Amino acid sequence: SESGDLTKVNVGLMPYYDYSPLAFAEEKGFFKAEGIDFKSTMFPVEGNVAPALVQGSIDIGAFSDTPSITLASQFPDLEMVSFHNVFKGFAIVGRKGSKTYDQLIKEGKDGQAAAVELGKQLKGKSIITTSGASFYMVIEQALKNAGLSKKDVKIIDMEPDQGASAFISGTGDFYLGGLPQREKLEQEGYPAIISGDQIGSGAVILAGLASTKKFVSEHPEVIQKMEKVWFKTLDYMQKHPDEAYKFVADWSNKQSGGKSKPADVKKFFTDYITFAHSKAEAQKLFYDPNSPTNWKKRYENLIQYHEESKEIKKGSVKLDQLVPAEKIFSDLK
Amino acid sequence: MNKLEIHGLSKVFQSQMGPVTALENIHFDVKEGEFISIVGTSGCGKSTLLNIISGLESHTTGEILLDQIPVQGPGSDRAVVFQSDATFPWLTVYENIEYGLKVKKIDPKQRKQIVEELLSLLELDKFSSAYPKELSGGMRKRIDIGRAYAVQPEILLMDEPFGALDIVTREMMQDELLRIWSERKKTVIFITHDLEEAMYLSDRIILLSPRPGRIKEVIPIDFPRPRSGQLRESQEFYQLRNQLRHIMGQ
Amino acid sequence: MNKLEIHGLSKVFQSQMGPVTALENIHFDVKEGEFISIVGTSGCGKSTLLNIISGLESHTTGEILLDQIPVQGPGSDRAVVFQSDATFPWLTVYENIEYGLKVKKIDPKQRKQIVEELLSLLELDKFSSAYPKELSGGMRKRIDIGRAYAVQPEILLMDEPFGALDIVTREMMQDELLRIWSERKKTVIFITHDLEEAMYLSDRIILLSPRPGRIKEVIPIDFPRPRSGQLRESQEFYQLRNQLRHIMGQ
Amino acid sequence: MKKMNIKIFSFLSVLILIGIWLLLTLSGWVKPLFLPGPKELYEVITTSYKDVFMHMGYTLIRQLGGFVIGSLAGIIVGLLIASNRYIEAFMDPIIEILRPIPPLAIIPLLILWLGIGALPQMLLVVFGCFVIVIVSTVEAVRNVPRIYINAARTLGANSFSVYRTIVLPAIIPSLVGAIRVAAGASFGLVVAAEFMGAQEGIGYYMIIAQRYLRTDMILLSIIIISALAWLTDQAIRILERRLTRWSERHS
Amino acid sequence: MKKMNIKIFSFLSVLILIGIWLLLTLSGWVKPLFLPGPKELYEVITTSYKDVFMHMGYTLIRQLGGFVIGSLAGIIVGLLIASNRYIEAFMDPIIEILRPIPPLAIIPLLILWLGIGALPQMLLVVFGCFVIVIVSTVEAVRNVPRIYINAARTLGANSFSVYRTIVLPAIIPSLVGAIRVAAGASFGLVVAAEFMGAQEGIGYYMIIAQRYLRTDMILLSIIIISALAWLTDQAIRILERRLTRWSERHS
Ligand SMILES: Nc1ncnc2c1ncn2[C@@H]1O[C@H](COP(=O)(O)OP(=O)(O)OP(=O)(O)O)[C@@H](O)[C@H]1O
Ligand SMILES: Nc1ncnc2c1ncn2[C@@H]1O[C@H](COP(=O)(O)OP(=O)(O)OP(=O)(O)O)[C@@H](O)[C@H]1O
Ligand SMILES: O=C([O-])O
Ligand SMILES: [Mg+2]
Ligand SMILES: [Mg+2]
Repeated sequence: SESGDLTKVNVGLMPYYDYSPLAFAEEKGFFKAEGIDFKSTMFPVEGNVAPALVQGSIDIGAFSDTPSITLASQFPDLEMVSFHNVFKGFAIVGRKGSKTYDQLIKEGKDGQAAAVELGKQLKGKSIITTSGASFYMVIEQALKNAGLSKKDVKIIDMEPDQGASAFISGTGDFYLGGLPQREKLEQEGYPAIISGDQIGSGAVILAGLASTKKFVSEHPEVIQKMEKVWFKTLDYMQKHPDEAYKFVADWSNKQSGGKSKPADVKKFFTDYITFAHSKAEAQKLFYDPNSPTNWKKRYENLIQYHEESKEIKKGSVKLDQLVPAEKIFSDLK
Repeated sequence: MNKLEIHGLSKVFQSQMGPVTALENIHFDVKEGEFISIVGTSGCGKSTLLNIISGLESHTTGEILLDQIPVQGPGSDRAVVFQSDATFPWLTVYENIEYGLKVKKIDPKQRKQIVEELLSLLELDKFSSAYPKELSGGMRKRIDIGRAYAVQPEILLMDEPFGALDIVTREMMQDELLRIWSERKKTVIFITHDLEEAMYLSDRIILLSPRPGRIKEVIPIDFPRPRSGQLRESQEFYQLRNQLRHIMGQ
Repeated sequence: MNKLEIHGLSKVFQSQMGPVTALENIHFDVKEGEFISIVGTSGCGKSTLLNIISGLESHTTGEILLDQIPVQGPGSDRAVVFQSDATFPWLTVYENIEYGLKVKKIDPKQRKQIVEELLSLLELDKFSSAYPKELSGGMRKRIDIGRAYAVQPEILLMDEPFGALDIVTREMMQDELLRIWSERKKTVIFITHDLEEAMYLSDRIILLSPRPGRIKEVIPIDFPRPRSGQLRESQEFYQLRNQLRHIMGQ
Repeated sequence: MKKMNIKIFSFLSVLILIGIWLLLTLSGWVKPLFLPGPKELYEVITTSYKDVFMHMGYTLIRQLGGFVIGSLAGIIVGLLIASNRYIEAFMDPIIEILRPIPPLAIIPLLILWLGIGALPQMLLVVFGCFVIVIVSTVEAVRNVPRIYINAARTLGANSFSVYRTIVLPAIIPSLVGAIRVAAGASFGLVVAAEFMGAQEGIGYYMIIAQRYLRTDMILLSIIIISALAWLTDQAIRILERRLTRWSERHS
Repeated sequence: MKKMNIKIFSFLSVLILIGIWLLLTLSGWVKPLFLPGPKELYEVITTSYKDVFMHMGYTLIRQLGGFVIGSLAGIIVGLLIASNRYIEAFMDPIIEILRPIPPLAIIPLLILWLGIGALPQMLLVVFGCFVIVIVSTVEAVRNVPRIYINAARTLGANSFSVYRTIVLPAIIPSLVGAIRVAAGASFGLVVAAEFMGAQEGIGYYMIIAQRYLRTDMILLSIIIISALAWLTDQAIRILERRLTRWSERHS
């Protein structure tokens, strides 16, 4: 719907650093400059973004690869319209005294060997995690590295928030959840033994924006403009890091009542996430067939995995219908 | 003209212990303006009969006609003073008596007049804004009576209404009932276990026998009207009472 | 020997409409084994007085001594037959009468004997396994009476117990009460609004006057005992009744 | 005859509900994702009835245990509170502080304190039923006609006897409503409880369904929970009819 | 004097609760992550009281609206059901199907059907209060002594008048319990409702707190919800005392 000459767009976000550039763009007036009346709706529970998108409460929602596939099997109108970052900050957390990747590297092991050894450590142990969540593939990959399968471990399947509480109260040997839980556990002295990028390319997550067929066909220009704003914002953030980190810290603190400092944001932006700051970077990260994080390879793997594990029906997710991102990207002027 | 006709009426209750025949083959007429008393031992079916006439209870066989039309459920043309306490505890004395008038949408002025008259007749004027829980048993009974009087029913059905009243109030209430009745000439069906009360008030006494409740005797009372306190102390009255007492005791 | 002594007793209720003095300066003694009746107009404080004696209601000033000891709350030495319906609806007739005996842990055999005796005395034997909702008002009253008799109290407190009974049952119950009383020689305090009943039963009648409730007169009844139905039809009886009626009406 | 007619009305209402559902789904007006139709339902039942039965068993044990313990505790503590002004004064603030705590809110704390075993799960159901029943019990005791209590006391009953023989039977009709509410709530609570790291049970099955937006699984879960709750309610009603035969309400 | 003593007991119980909390936290026996102490509580209050007040306002509006609408609807439909055997037969299965549906279970469906606005949030509270109150209303109506209804009918009251003038006042004492339960539950429900994409409210604040395992924020939320619920309960009790002055229970 048009208000004045601005197009109203309702975007569902989660209060994570990953999506802070969109809030920053709003703050800087970048959306308005592109003729978009940006309205954000904050979802503290990931699970509610999908139904809100399906129902039409939001036009565009923050999404990552795994959830987009499981939802697409139910909702063929879902479209993954863009990829913005590679998230590699998910980590398997262990009990106090567990061996960590960093220790093994210090002891002189190479990365590959360290990943294998840590994977083997999981054998016969119980791991609290959340099936179907964006980070779930991390455990799969870690086991794969060590030549193990899910049968070799005991998965305790629960929501990430509650999983963290349970882990603290003594349940499970390892924990894998979202970033807030990882940080909280580290704060409490539980070491992150290995993180996504250390495990390998299968353990990182591609994230971006999803929308519906209806919205995309009715407002193709909006999707294009969202992309433009994204690159413009990231470019600006790179050039004005202090302003950007301070904004993100304040924004996050406002959402979560936390006490992040700009330095924390900086660490996150450098260690846990790889943003596509420009068209060229996006091309290189997501669309270059040789990239380890090429979206198509990643999606084909994930679909195959979910079909094999019977979480989705065979053939229920059509890649070309689910992900028009590449076409949209190549149409960008 | 018969106000009420009852033909071959019977009532069987389904109880925990099997069917109980409370009334059997009851047959009598009540003329317009007549004052009828029903007496009989405890459990002989007096209240059941009254409930059937009021339309609150169904009957098993027979017919009950009000102005030639079968009774179809309760209505304010047959107001009831119940045997047990039936004042509405959430209404004040005033509001209790006013109840039927309000339901009938009588205009407030007229309502006020009727209620205040009854309050003073029943000596409840000082308690008009009290709740029933603050009153004695006899006072509560008077509220029930006032509430039924207020709607000026065609037939007034009274189930031991004066049983809880002291003798002074009781005799006064009897005289007042007779006065109101003779003014309005409405029909009254009156249950009592006090033979003198039945004799003093009625044109006819219907005597029920128990288990199952049947009509044992119908006794016309021919004392001239208006009746007064002297009648109660007369020789005839005393004789009839003893006679009735004997019939009942059989 | 005085079983009960009441000295300068008064009772003020705090009601919605300000304080109500229900009793004022009540003063009397009751001897062991005496049969006392309390009469008075409706609302004069009879039930209140009985409730205070039973220990259910507190008093405002004065003293009330049972065997020289201040009354400290209720107990089965002072069983009460209440004015309003007090049968336990969730118990059968049998269980209602058995109630006090069970509470007192009387052994089952003896319990059974007492209850069955009372059931037949009260003509309730056919209904022993019925629930109160299936019984008539008078039958429910008889349950209350049986329940109080069963515990064989030191003082039996009765608040218009026979008010709901028909004349035949009533006279029979009066005779039975006298029989039981003369056998056991326990004290009875009996509220009634029936003057003849009070005269037939009592050693003394206490007449209360209303608002505030005060003792108006104490009338000793000297008819010889044992008393029987003939007394009711005697000339003296009739005269005393009229005399009392006059005092009350004043 | 009349009873038959009434049964027909009940039947009709269920029929209409099912009719609307069939109309909406089979006509294609509503997409299966929004409301699964009979086809989707049939499919999910045939593919997962074994799992679902297993989950149901776990849920039922937790629900029944929690409901029975919580309701009994609620009645007992309620009677205790209503028995004495001092106990009431002491317990009231504690109950009033605990009562409104949303079960959802204490899930993370319960997990922190007690872990994810069966204990905290049952406890959540116990707690929820307890606070429902306790309030109604106190109210019901206050509503017992004084005359019954007075009569019992003058027949020699002490406070304990009065409670056992008078208050307890007299409050049954009023308690029925609360027990039925608690039974209904217990199913909601057990689902919430199974969010606390249960690895089985309808609540667990539902979380998974929610995660994948499997509305067919959600619908099946709702049908199962409703059916179980309905059966529980019928059982309570039958019990009630036996316990309150004496009451006027059945005549 | 006696009243004073009773107040002291209430005070004592609160004091003991607070005492235990202080002992556990200040002694260091329990870590702040498991149970925040006064220091942590003070800190979170001073840093976020403005936000929290804002959240509280939103929650209160949703809770009050949902509670009032749901309870009223429950009473009205309950009266309707209890008024007629046919209506009862028709409605009973519908109520019985809806009643046990756990609010948590329908959150994704509600979002699917109605989106994330204030409507579905309020609806969840309405629904929860409705099913609690309706059952108790039906029970309460069944418990109204027949003699009052009979008396009214013989005084000319039609079914509607009987309902308005007899049934309604007579059930108030029994309804109080249900209303208090519904009010308590409404706070739990509003928290659940605010999981549905609310942008503000104590429920929203709580999810964030859970996400970051901020037990200080969780404790603060619980305290706020409890305080609000306690105040609501007090208000209901005051109202009740005014509406049931006539009842024996107050003498
Ligand atoms: N709970 C109460 N609150 C206020 N006033 C009361 C209360 N109970 C009784 N009263 C008043 O005390 C007075 C005496 O009442 P009581 O019940 O003792 O009378 P009674 O002599 O037994 O009358 P009746 O013969 O009608 O039963 C009455 O005026 C009544 O209004
Ligand atoms: N609901 C019921 N279920 C079963 N039996 C009943 C029911 N109501 C009354 N009865 C029986 O019907 C008979 C008549 O009862 P009813 O109440 O009419 O007597 P009554 O003549 O009014 O007695 P009373 O003078 O004691 O009031 C009694 O035997 C009683 O047990
Ligand atoms: O996506 C997360 O940052 O958990
Ligand atoms: Mg009768
Ligand atoms: Mg009295």
